[in-house]
Amino acid sequence: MDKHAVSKLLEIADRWYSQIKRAEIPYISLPTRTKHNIEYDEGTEVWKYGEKETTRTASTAKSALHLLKMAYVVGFLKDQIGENRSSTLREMYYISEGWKRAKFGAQDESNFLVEDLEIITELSREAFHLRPEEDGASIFGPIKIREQTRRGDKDIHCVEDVGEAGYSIPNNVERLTFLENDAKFVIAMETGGMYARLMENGFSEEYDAVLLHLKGQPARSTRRMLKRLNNELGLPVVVFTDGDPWSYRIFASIAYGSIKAAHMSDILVTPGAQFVGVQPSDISMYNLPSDHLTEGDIAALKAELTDPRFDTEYWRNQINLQIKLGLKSEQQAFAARGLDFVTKEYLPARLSEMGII
Amino acid sequence: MDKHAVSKLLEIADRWYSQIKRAEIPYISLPTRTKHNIEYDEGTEVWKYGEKETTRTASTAKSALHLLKMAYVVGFLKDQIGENRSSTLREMYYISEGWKRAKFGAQDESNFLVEDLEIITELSREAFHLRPEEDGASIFGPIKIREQTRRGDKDIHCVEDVGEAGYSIPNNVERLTFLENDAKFVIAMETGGMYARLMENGFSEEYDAVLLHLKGQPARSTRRMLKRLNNELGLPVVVFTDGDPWSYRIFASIAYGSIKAAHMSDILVTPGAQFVGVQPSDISMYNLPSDHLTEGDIAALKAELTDPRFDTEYWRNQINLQIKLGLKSEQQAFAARGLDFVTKEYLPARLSEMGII
Amino acid sequence: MELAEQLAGQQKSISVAEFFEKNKHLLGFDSPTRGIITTIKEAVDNSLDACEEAEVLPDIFVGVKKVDKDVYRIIVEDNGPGIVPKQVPFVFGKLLYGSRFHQIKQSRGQQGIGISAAVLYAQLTTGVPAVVISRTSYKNKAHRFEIMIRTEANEPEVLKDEEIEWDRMHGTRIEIEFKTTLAAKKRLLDYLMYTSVVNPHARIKADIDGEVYNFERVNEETIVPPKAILPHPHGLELGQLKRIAAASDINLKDFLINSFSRVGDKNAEEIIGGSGLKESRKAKTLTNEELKKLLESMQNVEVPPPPASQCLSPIGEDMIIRGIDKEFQLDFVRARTRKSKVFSGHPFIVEAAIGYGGKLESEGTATILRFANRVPLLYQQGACAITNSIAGINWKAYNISQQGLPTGPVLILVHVASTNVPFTSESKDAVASIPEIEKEIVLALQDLGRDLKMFLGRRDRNKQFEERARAVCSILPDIAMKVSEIVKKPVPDISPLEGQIMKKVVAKKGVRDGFVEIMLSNYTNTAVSLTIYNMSPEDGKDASPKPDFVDNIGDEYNKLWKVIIEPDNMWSAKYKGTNGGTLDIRGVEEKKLVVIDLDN
Amino acid sequence: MELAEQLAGQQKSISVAEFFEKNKHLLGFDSPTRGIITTIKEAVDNSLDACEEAEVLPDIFVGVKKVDKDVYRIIVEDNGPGIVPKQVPFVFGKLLYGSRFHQIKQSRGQQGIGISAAVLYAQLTTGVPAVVISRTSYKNKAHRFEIMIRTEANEPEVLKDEEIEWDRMHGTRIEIEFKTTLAAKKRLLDYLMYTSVVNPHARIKADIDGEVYNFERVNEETIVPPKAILPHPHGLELGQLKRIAAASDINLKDFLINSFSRVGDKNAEEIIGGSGLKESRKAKTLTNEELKKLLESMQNVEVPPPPASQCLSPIGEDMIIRGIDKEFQLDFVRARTRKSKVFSGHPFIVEAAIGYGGKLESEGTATILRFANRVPLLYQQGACAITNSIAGINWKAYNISQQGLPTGPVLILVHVASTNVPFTSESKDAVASIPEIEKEIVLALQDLGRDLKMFLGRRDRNKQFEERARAVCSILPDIAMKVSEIVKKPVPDISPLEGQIMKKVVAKKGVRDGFVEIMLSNYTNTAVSLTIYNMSPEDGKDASPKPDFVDNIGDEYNKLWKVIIEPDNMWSAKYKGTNGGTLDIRGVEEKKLVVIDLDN
Repeated sequence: MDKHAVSKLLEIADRWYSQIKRAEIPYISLPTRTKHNIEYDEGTEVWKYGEKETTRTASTAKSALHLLKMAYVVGFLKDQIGENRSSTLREMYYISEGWKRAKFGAQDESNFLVEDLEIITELSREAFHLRPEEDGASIFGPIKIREQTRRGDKDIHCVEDVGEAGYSIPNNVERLTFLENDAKFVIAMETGGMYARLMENGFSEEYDAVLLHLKGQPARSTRRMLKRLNNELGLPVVVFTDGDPWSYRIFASIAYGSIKAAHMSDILVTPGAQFVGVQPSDISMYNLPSDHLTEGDIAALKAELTDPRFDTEYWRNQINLQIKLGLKSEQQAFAARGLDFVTKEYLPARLSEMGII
Repeated sequence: MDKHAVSKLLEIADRWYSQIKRAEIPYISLPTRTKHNIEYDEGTEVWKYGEKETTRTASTAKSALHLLKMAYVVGFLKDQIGENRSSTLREMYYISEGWKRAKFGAQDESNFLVEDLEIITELSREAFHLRPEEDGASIFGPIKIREQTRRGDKDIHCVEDVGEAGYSIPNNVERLTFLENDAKFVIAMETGGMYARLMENGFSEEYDAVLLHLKGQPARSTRRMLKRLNNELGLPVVVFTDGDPWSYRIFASIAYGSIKAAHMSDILVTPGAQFVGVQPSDISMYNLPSDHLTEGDIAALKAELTDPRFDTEYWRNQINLQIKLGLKSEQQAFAARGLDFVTKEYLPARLSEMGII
Repeated sequence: MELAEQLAGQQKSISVAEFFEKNKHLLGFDSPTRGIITTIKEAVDNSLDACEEAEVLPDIFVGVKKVDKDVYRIIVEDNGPGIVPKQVPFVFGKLLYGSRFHQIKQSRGQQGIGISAAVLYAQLTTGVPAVVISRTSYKNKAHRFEIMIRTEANEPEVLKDEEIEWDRMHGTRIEIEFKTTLAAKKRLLDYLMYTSVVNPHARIKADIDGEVYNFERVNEETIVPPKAILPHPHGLELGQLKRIAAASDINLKDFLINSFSRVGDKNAEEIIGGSGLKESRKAKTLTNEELKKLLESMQNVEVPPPPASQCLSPIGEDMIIRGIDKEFQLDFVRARTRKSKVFSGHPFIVEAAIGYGGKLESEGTATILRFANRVPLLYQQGACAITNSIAGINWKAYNISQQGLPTGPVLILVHVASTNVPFTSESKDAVASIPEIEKEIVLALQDLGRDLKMFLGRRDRNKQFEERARAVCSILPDIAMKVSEIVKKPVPDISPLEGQIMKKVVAKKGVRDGFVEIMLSNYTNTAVSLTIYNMSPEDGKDASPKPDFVDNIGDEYNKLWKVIIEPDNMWSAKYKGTNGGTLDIRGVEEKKLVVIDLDN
Repeated sequence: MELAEQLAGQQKSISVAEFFEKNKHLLGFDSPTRGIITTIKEAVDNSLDACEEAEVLPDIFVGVKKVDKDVYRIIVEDNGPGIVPKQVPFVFGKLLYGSRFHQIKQSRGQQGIGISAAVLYAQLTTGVPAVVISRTSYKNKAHRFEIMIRTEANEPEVLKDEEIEWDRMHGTRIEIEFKTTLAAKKRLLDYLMYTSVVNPHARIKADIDGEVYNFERVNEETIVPPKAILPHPHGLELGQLKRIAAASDINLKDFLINSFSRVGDKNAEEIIGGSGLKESRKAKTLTNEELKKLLESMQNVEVPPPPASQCLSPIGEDMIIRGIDKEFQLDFVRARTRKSKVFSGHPFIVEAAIGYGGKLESEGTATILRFANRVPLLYQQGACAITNSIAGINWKAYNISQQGLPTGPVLILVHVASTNVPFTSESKDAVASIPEIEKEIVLALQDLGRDLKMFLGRRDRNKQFEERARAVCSILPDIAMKVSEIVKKPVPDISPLEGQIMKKVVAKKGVRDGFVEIMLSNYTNTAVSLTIYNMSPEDGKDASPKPDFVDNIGDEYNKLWKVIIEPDNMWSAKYKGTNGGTLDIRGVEEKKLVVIDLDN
């Protein structure tokens, strides 16, 4: 595995070396990373980058600097793998202090560069021993997990062996094995308030549901976890978010893949994931407390209308309805109808309508 | 406990009722909640509100509305305790939808109001069955904990029984009991990257340290946890943050109490907590990668110079040095000197200098 | 022939009429639309000036009649002293002919150009002669003239001169036919309205192509006409001095005293001393060099400022306010008349007014009314020192929004009166930028700005208080309700609280422990003098304090107290009883009163 | 005595000199500082006009000499045709006296006011008479006059008239003493410089209180003097027509043809037809009504525009550029002379120029040069239609920054030439806002703006390309180094890459497999014609392509190829050998060439 990663990195350096030898201005080609270049892959049922390519040639100072930085990153990662160390992106950013003009100007830059490398090498960053810094999500439900830690294997049941906060998903989900489970489905939630509400109201016990707290835009490890729960245990995954355009993108990144990580779709995306709500139609049907859409919200909704991932009748209807309503609601807005409403009325109705329970 | 809370709530309503009966414009008095009105309490070694009071009289529309909202909240909480339910602040905010003109305009408002109630009643919000929504922190280290959950008691060892992400502190720390421990001290860290770095580098094992990830400005439950670790187990607490004014406030909220929650200082503050770094003097001593202070940073530093909590020689020196340097550094900036530097050099040196190891 | 001689053949004298015919814009006749306004302005100015000199209350008629597609007949008629027949052709048919050119005093017209220029431009566009009717007294008949101007000579040509009957006892009427349009009708009406604002002693009636407008007189006193004064020694130029001296036959000292303003024995001697000349010299014998020395000495010796009160005629603060009140209905008007000041030896007075609210547009730039010697300035607002002074003030300091000029429902009036108003051009549209004048404008307006700010502050505070109190009172019942619900007790009456908040007089009556109690609280800002009527079955003989009067009506007793209650004080009365009856309070407006029956 | 009669006693005629004495600002004499510039301007304008009429290359001397504390003597002398002695007093001593008032043609002065006004104001402030010397030909002696103006009559008063010797063969000299200051010296020099810019055929020498300034002539041809034309029927007013008709004794058709510009047989008949009058009528017998009909018909019939080429004298694009080049050293200058246009019957031409860079200030507002009939306009920039037109253009569209007016190192020149330049006031400081003129100014400047934008674009692109290429070349070695380190191979030579990026000619020489290879790549934008010298031990007889010449020097051979390589093409030669020797390339600048020895 490590060997493969190193050879992939060397390949890049080799290509540039011979370009320079041939008096060719060095360059690199990558799929274009915009929403206009993601395509649905029938085989894997996920969205991936299409065939449009962007070529970065060191013929402008900006591009030349980009290539120089990439060369330094390639060198650094090759050495790190060789020494069997790991680091976070942020740490690499600070290490670049010593790289003179190849030093990163901002964290964003190193992020982008690592994504480029993932695309070029078709390997994930973890393969280069790059540790994500993002918070893993929490999970609660009738499922037993074996985690391989530096301190040996730990077997943890996500109801019996955990406190009220549930089990925290580690950064590297590949270290997990699923041992046994009594779960019927997974419900992933955007907010901690809703996660706690479902726990307090005993939703997990009543419906054999695995509750998963996404903590906003889900981290890669969270998405990988959902993918594995779905793929390996055959558990249906449903997603319950706020009713606004940004939350739909959370769902899309789980079910369809994200534009930024379309190259990782195969391992991060759960194609069968379904959207529970808050649906724009729920806002009017349940007369939920709501806020007016901001200009930014409307622009985001309109952008979604041109996003191939949302190009289904369901989403077109919901998004157009929302634009017409001019409103958005949060998950917890159901509290306006009482603290039990969401677990006693809304979810049972919605999930049976979706064929989950 | 619940009875006491209800009687405290009724007291407020009673006071207003008789004010109105006497044709007095109803009012409420509270300690002034600014940094100019917090005082060091010698007995408990924490900072608390001083004697300055602000009186809110319903003689302006704003204050009258405030009192009206408070009356509704008092009514709601009284009922909630009676029915033995609980809710989050956000849920209460949505429930206020039904309160006509007493409806909250924004979440902030309900937060403030609940803090006022805490101060008036000298009870914490948990006593009113208000569940905080904030994320609890993670903890990792040689300590065994019993958590009382809705599913019965769970005994969890924070090294043996947890995955790589550690144990997640629940919202209500009062439900925890400490069973046994081999720990020498607690090191609380601002960022996840540093928490993971110390874990990867085996810092906990080497020094019998409890690692605690604060996740930015620590939640009440995290601060309460630190207080209890310090108070009940006698573990010294040290705090390791970024080197900027906002991070110093994180430390101050742990060691001295926060201005917002000065009324809760007795239960939330760990008076003996010590600051590890990043110290402004570290920036120059270790020549750390740094950013220039923004105008906002400088203003924050200057504000700290007038903050009684920072009125010590150590802090005056460090803050003035930082203003002079004009720089700030992150924890992970130590990576510029190698990935092991922080655990092999910096922390051992600093902690032995502080008399912790 | 040499070139110079060839060229010499082309050289010739140009008449001043020719000059102005070619340079229409200099006199404000650059477009047909504008010409109509300039013409009426010149004629009305002359009428007002003439009436003022005659100390007659002006009664002016302005007519504009459509004659042809683009031809209008303009008529201006006044009740002034009239013009003697032999002068009429010159006054209307010769440019640079007038009575006020050499006089040092405030007047509207001065140069003797305006009205004859109108005649000139009228004949240029229509070729029709001007008609002038004038009558100087009831003893004489009126004369009717038809006049044209011989442009190349700048001399009048009288086509007709006849005696006619005229219903005016005295006065002048001019009729001119002009190629023009009525596109600027709005501006014309503005001109008449503004004229009326600063001439509140004038009555102006206008018939604009069939539509009649009346601008009424609000002041029945005539204006004291300003008197011409002698030139002031300061700011005098050598050429002028030379001319005055050449015409004088007396000795130097008398010459100085008799020829100049404010020069008396003492400063005449000082001037002569400073010049090194002999007192006995005749002024007209002085050489150029000697005159130069004299002039220099005149500048160096202190001489009191020219007698402004004599030669200037400010409108006065009261009249400005009445003038503005007459034409605009505003919430606030204040005016200032500054003391007279001097620039380059010319005395001047600045007057200003600020108005606010009423029917003024609440959006957009403030309404600015500029006047010079009681004449409205209508054009070139941007080039005018008045406008620039207004824009230079920081209006935000007076709570008026500003974008260059102040904005909002604000009216600003500025009047500059002087023996010599410095205009930027002969069309007299804009006051030139003279630091002394600008300073006075700014001071006057700043002073008024402070008044306005106080007014706005008071208005806002009153409004705010009322709004706030109302808002509080709308919330209190809800609080009372909710609190009662929590403590499970009946909802208390909150009307005393309301009275307190709304700053009213609150009267309460109730029976407690076998006593009827009447309580009055004065929450207003002023003392109140009240009469309290309490009609009940009890006779209240034991009442404390005793009623001032008790009346038996049927089987009830009407008890009456008269009390004065200071602000924030209270008064109460008490007598044995079980039925409070009715309570009635007089002496305070109903909206300032709350009466509460504690038993209902 | 009736009031009217009293008043009549005060009525009198005012001389035009009195009028202007009192209204100094109208002619641009409102301050002593300004007076000095106005005086010199009036005198120089007259001199240039006179030289132009005489078709003489102007040679003008301007002197300013301090006489006393605040008194300066101003002298302007020219080599024009001179003025015949009997005219001199009137030209300099009477306002409204001149030769060009009734002429319809472009000229600097026109009204016959300017210079006599200077004399008037000079005598007002100092009392000293003006001195005029004039000589009309070598045959006559020069006359020297001392002249003053009798203000109250507007007539000259000759104090002295003597014949003197004078070194000029012909010409005029005026000396005036003025109470003034030299505070506006900078503006005075600007005036002379700007005058010189638009009169490149004039030589002006100035002696300002001892400091001498020379403005040299750059064009040795005299200007063809514009010829007066007849009035144009369009824009004529009834009054004018009446006057022309009254002076005519011929029939209507001939009258029209002879009295107006561009009226011939055909349109004369059309006009008469339209008026309903008989062709045989004598013009002077027409009544007012008939004249009105005639005038209306004249407006309706199409008449070609007035003959601008005859009566106007634009400077011309070439002369403007030479004028600007002479006084400013700029990186870019372009000029436009627009076709003539008409407003209200007056023909006019707009000329404009834009300059950029050089010694112009790189910050602040652009330098704006305004001219009317070749005369610089110095005051009231803000009130001028030229300025407003400039400010109205969106300069950002031409990559020029703008804050109202454009900013940066930009020079904008606008010249309006007309038979009747419409000024806002008689001081001739600002062109009035006439839509037809403004449109022409905008069009000319927009056109020039596009040229400027192209220039700036080209300049920026070149600069940018160079900078970018340099930046890339500074990074490439680092990439090469790092990549080599990773793959653990020697660092490759990157100079060919550099040559390619810097758009150079790259020549490489190396030995491979027993062959010497020479490769040339042309990365520049243009074809290059090169001579290649290769000195090596091999004689290269087998070379392909064959050398054009081979020379034996010692034991080495110098092989020479002559080649032309198109852009982005390459050329190579090859011969058997093991030592490439040296390579030398000629025919391209060194900085555009990279020579690489692949074996070192």
